Amino acid sequence: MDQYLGQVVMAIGFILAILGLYGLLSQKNMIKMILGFSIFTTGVNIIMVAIGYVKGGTAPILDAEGNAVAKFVDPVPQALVLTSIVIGLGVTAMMLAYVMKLYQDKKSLNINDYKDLKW
Amino acid sequence: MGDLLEIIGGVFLVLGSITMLLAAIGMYRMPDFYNRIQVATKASTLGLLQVALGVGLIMPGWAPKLVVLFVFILFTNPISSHLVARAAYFTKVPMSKDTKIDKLKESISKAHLKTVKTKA
Amino acid sequence: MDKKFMVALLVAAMAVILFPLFQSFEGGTQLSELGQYYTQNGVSDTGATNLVASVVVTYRGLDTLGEVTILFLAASIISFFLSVSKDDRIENRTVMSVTEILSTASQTLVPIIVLVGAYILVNGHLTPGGGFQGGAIIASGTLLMFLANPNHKLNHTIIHVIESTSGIAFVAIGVIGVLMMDGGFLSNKLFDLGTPGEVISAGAMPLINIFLGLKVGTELSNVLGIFVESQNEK
Amino acid sequence: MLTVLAAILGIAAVVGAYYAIHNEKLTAAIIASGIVGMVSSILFLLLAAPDVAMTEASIGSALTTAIFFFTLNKIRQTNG
Repeated sequence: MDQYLGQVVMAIGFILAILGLYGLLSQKNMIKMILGFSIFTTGVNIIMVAIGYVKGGTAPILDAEGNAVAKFVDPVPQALVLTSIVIGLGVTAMMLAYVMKLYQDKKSLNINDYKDLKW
Repeated sequence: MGDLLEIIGGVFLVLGSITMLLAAIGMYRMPDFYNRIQVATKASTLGLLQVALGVGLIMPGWAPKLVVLFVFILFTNPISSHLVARAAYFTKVPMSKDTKIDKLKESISKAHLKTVKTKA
Repeated sequence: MDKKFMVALLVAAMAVILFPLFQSFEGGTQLSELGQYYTQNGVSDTGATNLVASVVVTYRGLDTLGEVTILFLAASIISFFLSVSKDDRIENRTVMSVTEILSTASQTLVPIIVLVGAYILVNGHLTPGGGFQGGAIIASGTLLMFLANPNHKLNHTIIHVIESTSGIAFVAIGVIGVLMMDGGFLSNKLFDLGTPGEVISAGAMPLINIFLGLKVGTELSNVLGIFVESQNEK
Repeated sequence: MLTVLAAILGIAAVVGAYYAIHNEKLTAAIIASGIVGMVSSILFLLLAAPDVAMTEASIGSALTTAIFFFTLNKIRQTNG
């Protein structure tokens, strides 16, 4: 029945990642760029979890006696994505702090107004 | 005995699904934002509680966790929709033309803005 | 070159890079070799029934240490950038008054949310959960507190003490594993492994999870607190 | 059955992401990105990853959105 669950979710992850990258590159407003970055992160996380998926697998948690009850999905990508989400929040918050300071300086959110390092 | 519990639980699951379906139909039929959020909150709170009750009857081992879920749903669902509706009111989301009484306007003068001291 | 063309080119290049991954993906009928080892030997090696937690805390504990360090660096940079000196603070700020429903509800709900976070954190080696999840839930409790009272001040001394203590304790457990046992850094065999499925089992894993959760929770709460306090700047 | 559910959730996520990138109003865009976080947490649950779903639900939909709104409020204040 659920033959293609992994493929479908992986395709969703690809579309989200590519949309996020497009937003990050094409927008002028800095907050919109950071929104694109966070969507890109979400898409990449979905792709990574989908790679570890096994058809008909259950969550890698044993029952109370410590016996494996069924087929498991791969625990390694899940463990990596777990930390990646928390770090994504830290990086997003750091970028927003930079945006707040930049706005206090020049009163503009447009990325094209910041040409101090362009030469 | 176990079969009877399972049947009753199934009935509650179906009832919960019907309530949620009614909420979805209400979202479509209601004229403005405030009516919609009222329909969605009331029906979805009741529907979620019925679904949780049905699951608890089918799987008695999960009952303690479902009680915690009960409490969380009962607390958070009305509060969050209250806040969403209030935010919509203060950002001037338009009401339907049939609205006659606006009690919030009467009870709120300028008291909803307050000044706080930020220095310690 | 036109900028829009360059953007389209880059996005298309990304799609071309990613597409073979999608094409060769078969939905996985069996695990990779590493995943197979972890699922077969996870319980006998670490004594934890939640295999994800055993990978995060024990097998890949060094990576977790690095990731906690990155989070700490990000939080330090944020507090360096957004800290408000006493002279720059505005005296009075006009905010929307909080309704009684929200303030009462937050007084009831914040302890429950923190309790749920603590439960998830302590049971990390048995059920889904662990340090990162518990910490994130505790931080969302802090967020509710800030929404109910925008002028709430976190006690920075206590937060810094908890954060540094748990960070040092995390590293200390790892070093003790190197010195005392022959298990290597962040060894799990510091204590008896116990029987899998009980709360006090899996060696040092519950202890590491608690320190990890305290560190992540206080760090995220601290970031939120700095963002709230920066609203008071001129 | 789960595949159909995943496809519906995926459409919601993609529409939310498009809305977040292309909407002129920043507040609406931020809330749309919060919806993407919430939907992706359900997708993680479908892929048998409850640990990841828990983290994503509290971070992706609550904390990230809140931090964006704090920034927006500060920018509006600075504007006068």
